[in-house]
Amino acid sequence: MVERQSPLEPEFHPGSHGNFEHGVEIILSETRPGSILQLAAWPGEEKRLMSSIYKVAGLALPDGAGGGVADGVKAAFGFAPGKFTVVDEAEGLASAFAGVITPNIGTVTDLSHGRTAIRIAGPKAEWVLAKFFAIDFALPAFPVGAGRSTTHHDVFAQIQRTGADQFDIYVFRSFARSFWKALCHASEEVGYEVQ
Amino acid sequence: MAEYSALSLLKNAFTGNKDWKPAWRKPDPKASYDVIVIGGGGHGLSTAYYLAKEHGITNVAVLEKGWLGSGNVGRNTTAVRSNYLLPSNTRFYEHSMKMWENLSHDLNYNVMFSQRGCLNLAHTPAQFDDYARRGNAMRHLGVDAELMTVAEIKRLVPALDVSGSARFPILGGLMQPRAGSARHDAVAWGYARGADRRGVDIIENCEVTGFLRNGDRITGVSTTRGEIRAKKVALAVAGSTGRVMQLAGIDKMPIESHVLQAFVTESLKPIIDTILTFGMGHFYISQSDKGGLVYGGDLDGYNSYAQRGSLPIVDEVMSEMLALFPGLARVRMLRSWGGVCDMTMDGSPIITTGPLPGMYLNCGWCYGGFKATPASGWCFAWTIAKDEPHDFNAPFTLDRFYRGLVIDDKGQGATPRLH
Amino acid sequence: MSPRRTETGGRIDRLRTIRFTFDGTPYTGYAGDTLASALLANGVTLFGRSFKYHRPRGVLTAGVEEPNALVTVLRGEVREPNIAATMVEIYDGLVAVSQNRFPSLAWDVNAINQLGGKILSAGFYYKTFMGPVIGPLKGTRFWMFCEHFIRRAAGLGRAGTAADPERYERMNAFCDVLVVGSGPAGLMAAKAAADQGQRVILCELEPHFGGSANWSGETIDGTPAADWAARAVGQLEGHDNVRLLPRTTVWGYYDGNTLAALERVTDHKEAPARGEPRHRYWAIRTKSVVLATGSFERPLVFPGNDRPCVMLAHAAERYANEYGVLPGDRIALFTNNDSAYRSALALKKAGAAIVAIIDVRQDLSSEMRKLATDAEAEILSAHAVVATEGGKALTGLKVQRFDMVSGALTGDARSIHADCLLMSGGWSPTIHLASQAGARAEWDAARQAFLPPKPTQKWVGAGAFTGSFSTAEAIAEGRAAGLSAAGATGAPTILPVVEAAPGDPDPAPVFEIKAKGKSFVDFQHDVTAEDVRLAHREGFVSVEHLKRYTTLGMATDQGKSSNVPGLAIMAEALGKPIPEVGTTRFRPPYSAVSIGSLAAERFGDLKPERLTPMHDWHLANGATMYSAGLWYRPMIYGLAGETIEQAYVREAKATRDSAGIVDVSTLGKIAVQGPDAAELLDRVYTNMFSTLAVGKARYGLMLREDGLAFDDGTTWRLGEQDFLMTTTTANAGKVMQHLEYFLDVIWPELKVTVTSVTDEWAGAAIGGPKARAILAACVKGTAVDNATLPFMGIVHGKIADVPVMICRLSFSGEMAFEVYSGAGYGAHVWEALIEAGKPFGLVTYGLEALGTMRIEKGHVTGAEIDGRTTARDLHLDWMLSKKKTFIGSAMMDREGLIAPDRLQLVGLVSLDNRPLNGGAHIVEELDEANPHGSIGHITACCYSPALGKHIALALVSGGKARHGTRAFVSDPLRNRFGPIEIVSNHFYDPDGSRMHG
Amino acid sequence: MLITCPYCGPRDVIEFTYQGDGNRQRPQPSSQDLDAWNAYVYDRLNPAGDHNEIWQHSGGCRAHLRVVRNTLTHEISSSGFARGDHKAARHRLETKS
Repeated sequence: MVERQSPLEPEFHPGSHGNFEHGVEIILSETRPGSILQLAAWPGEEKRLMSSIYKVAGLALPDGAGGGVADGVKAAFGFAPGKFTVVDEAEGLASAFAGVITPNIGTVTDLSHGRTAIRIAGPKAEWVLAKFFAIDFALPAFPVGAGRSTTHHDVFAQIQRTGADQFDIYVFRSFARSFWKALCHASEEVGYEVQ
Repeated sequence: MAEYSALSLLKNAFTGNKDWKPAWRKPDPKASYDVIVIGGGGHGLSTAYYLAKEHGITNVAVLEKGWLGSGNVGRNTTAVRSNYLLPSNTRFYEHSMKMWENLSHDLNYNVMFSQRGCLNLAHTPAQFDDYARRGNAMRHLGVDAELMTVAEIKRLVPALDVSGSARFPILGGLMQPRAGSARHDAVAWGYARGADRRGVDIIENCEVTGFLRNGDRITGVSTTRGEIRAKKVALAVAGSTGRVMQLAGIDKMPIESHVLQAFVTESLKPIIDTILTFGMGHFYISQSDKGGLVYGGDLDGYNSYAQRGSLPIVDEVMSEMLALFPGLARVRMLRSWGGVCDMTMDGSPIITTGPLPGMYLNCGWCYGGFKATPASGWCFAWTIAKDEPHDFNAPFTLDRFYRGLVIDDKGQGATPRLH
Repeated sequence: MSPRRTETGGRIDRLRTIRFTFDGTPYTGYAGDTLASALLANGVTLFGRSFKYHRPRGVLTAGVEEPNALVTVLRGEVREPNIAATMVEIYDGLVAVSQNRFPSLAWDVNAINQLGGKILSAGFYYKTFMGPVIGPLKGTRFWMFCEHFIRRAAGLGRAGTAADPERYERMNAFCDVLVVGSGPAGLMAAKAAADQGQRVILCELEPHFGGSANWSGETIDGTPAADWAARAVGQLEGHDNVRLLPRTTVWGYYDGNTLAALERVTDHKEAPARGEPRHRYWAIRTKSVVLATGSFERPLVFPGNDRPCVMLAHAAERYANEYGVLPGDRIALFTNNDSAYRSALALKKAGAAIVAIIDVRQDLSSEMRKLATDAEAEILSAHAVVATEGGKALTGLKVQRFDMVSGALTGDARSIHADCLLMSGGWSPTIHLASQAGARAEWDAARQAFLPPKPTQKWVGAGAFTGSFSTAEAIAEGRAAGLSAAGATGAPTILPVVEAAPGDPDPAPVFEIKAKGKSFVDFQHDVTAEDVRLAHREGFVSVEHLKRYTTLGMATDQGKSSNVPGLAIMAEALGKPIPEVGTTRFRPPYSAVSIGSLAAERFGDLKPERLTPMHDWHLANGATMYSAGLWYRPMIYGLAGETIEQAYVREAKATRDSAGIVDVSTLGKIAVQGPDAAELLDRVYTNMFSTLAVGKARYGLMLREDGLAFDDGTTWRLGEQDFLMTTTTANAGKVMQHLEYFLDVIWPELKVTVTSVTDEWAGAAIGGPKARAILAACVKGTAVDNATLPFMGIVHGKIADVPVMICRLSFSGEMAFEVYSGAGYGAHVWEALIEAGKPFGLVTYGLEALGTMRIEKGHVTGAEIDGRTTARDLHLDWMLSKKKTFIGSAMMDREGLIAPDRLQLVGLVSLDNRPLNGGAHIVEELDEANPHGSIGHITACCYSPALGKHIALALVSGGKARHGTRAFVSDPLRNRFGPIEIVSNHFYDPDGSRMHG
Repeated sequence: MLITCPYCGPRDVIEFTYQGDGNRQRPQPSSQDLDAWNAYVYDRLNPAGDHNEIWQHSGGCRAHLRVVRNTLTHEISSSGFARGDHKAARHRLETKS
């Protein structure tokens, strides 16, 4: 199997960086999932699509806009009306869905190469993300599992909160290196480790 | 009334400046006029001035809803240029440019027109070709234009970052040396004083609340200071065009009103001696005589009459400014303000008879109105006096959109916020 | 011991001595000093020069409203001009210099401007410099000649050109209650809201929370107010739902309760910590706001009121109580209200002699008389200051009997010896943010001040901001405002008890003393009371005209202290009450904001870079990169010593001779999926897509609604309901929005999903006579022969163990294929293709060669589809289906769009064998001296290795009819003129035999 | 300015793209009525007051919204999906407290 190339490579420097006066407060990593899918339901078919997600991936999505769930291996969240991102560590999720999401339910779009997944974790994760995105990262406003679609200038991002102080950010692959550099730069203030 | 001159200044200094007279009268409106010009901004005042000066029509009233010059003539970033791509625009704005060159004399009022040039920076070879196309188009119409190399640009504006490592390195630029800037308020005041001296009544705090009609024909206006009749009613209300046309029963126009913000820094010793535009975004800057850097960028991008801007554009404009001038990060923005722009569907203006009998329309200046002030008034006065357009404004009709004769300098189509 | 430092008192740290320089002279101060307090402590009285007359100026205030004491702070080569000395916290090594003076602050040659005072009145510039009517200085030339010198004399500080090495950052914050100002009102409000469990942000523009509590000398609940404030701040720090932001100026109140604030994170430090931004720009979205922004003390307007050592009364009180500095030994006060008496007593307690309190009022309360007695000050009621004396420092003043009602001065002038004169002209609430939020202020005749308007957004006011100037009121209103902002009604409670000096908040309505000499209204801009009256005489009477004609209120302090006195003088001249003259509406920013902070994280990083999967390979293999929008693309892969032209000619020639490969990953790619996908494509493209077979691609053209050409590209049918649309690189985003708009707004009934998959696929276009052989050598799982992969066919296979999708289509005109793979495999597949191509002489080529081959073929790109051309103009009318309607079909035949003289696409051949230039124009008759008569322009040009000629594409009026005729290029910008022939745009292999194979 | 997206909740205007007058009626595709097409493409209501507008949440969920916004005060009185069939109730922004 040929390994996929990360777009971050020349700028990916494992180790500790920045200001350590208060210790390392941010951990940055690339999660490199095997599958990133977009599932879209026609209006009125959202429930069927959600149950398809449960059937194929075993993820029970909560109702409501931006609802999501993550189990450490797979994750799913709503990011737009009738649209969901489903992620799996393993490759091949698209074909698993292909027979299940029939044309009368909606569509499956494979974005496994097109999106890069960056994880930011640590007590200052909200602080660093607030430098980029005009959305409220506080836990009550952005619960664990939930997803959000937002933008930092030209960089479109889907963000899922996968822990109390952990977020997975999906950006377009072509922007990933630029965004990664900016994220590292912004994390210097609080000290960060690249894993 | 005394002429303004160095001598009169000296004389008045000896008498403690007690003898200066009002720059224009504050008359009450008469019952009727030959021409009513709605809008006491730059264009309305210059229209009245040229009606009187060029066509001998002096029984004219200019009606201003607030204080004279309260609209865009006092809110713009004062650039005057004629560096357009399409011939209809270039011819018109070049006519304006020639009028600017003698305007202070003509008005006996120093409008401080200073031809320090306007430089459009190019950042890619394709953009450089685009500018060459435009510059050559200008040259073929007798308008000055030059290409500049990076070295020449650096000599002209040493504060500019011309390094190859910039995100969008500068490859060169298109310069119009005769472009420049003027003191915006002085233009309004100079035209007001000039029109007033020729007998025009300038009536401030007089808001038009409706139109008087005889069938379809417009026969006058009702205002907060009473009804006023006129043989001809001319509109030059820029950002308020939609509102005023609504009073005449016309709800829909090929126009959207948008907010454009402008900014000025604290006063600095001279650092930028030309007008400069950034090619990889939307940013322009010059330095006023007082020393403030005057600059702006894109429209806020949505309909508004609020003269109030939104924050994202502020950030965008400042980011682009520092991409060009990384040394100015510690300079401080002192004031911001907003003007309401009447954006048309092709980015070019409308100066025409109609659309109703007895009505004349001057609008759609997008954000190019200030530099047009002399020619706009001159052409509009011609159109009002002769009931037909001058060659200069003949292309700027209202029906050009529908007939497929748009004058789209930016090629953006019917999306006003992109012009 | 500094000459003016008190023995004790203030919140400075007397154990920490700080060393700094001002104009090169070394000074010391204490930690906690501002530059102003430290220099005052050192006996410095001269801080700056005024804008117009270059008059010597001292320090007028102790805060953000300072008009006079402006300095430039230097950090190495980096300059920060126009900073108020009152706002600079000193640190070891601080270097500050004065500005707008030459050669030095003490001896400034431009002070000669003062002699021209009467001529240099308001409106001076408008009335002269019109110049001669003829000669070299005619027109506007004479003005430009004079302006050159005027510009050099104008301006305040000098900006630097060295790039600022520090970083700036943005912070997006969300909260329930934002409290602006941390005086007693703000502290109470923050605490009340925090106790309700609300998310609270408290911003204070000064380094220390507490506002007036820090210097009022009052007691609250029996402890000094400053201690009470410190305790309250301590309690707030204990709440994890409260964020405290000192040194943070809330400067903008925008729509939707979005407020902008500037936090000066490191300006007070010698150097920032690693990664620490110098300024942090807070964009705060809050449910409600408490405005507790306090008030400004106003100066009085009288002759000589601008002399160094004339200061606002409360400022002197602050210097004494907060910094332990006495601005004078013998202090006189001049007032129209009670607050100055408290100041007098404070200064007396701090050790100064109060020589007199000059009060314009006749009747003074017994409480004020008692305060004066306690201060051992002589009261001169119904008196006014009519002159001040001294040069760079005050030596004395003259007073006369004054009738407040008539304004008349009577009796002999009496001289008073004093080294400091304090003035108090009443107080103006700091209503800027409320005004920015969208409403007009209202004049209050009793307070003689503009009070905040009714809220137009969600804010509540408290304390001096509302015109309630006492601390007791501030505390009560603060708590109520905090609760109200939190949407709560708190239980009745016992409020802190304040012990404060008595005083009536209402001043006498006296703003100006009319006597001989220059009386300044706007200190920085040198606008005098006479200038205001001159504006009145000349008809500039509306408040905006006054401002613009005299420049009143346009200086760096934005008229914080001058607006109301200026209005009052105009109102008097007009004989109208102040509210009828009006007030200007305040706009952002409240005080000047660093441009660095506004650019924030984009300073030095304006736009992200967009990179293809093969980017690093291109760099490693000698590519010169070209910036295309946000993307980077190879322009050429130059060999040592090659020019750009040599490189692209080599690359294009090799491609046509054997094979070439180019990275096309930047092309926009949109997945169009769903039962109605084909229907959607039929509607947006001018040609038919529903008839396209699965496994085939088709070239498509889109129009805008107005009938003009919009974009082009190929779309591949991957499945019955599954299309892959490609767009031009530049228009990818626009086309996506176009499709989304129609699907969401116009045709919601269509079941189609559109998704940007530009980044999903890496694309390599490989073309040339050997292209098929190269593919055959490396593709597994499918044949690539003509039968399996005909023109516009699509196959799936593998290259180097990686799945690929290959479509046979051509932009170069050669037999060519686009090979798509998952982006993560892009470089892998690219390298495999290069490897496979080695035996066949495969070259990599860049945008220049790509462009050359497309010109030879006469294909259009963005230079021709420029938003002004139609399908017919570009000879693409064969693509306009007559069997269906499509976007633009109803509008495309309007008269202006079918006129015969429209610019149409043609080819040009240089007849003098010299290169052509992009952007050159075409003329029928050459006139180098006076270019005219343009009939069109060149959109793209190159040297064609295939033709051995310099050729171009051009848009020429009535172009098609001109084929075979001669004309000229006219390029005066580059002085390139010469003959050309107009030909068809299809230069090379017009029947397509090479690509069809 | 904040616009409330029925899916994403209130968001800064920076995430939105203005698509103009929401009162415009596109003629039937087969319509030959050029006046109607011209009116649709070029003419706009431009009121000083409440305006019915289309915005795209282009920096978020990318849905188009129909927004009623006052052009004098920028106050927004209503916002919903431009297409009728997204049930707003189902997509209310989730906020646990």
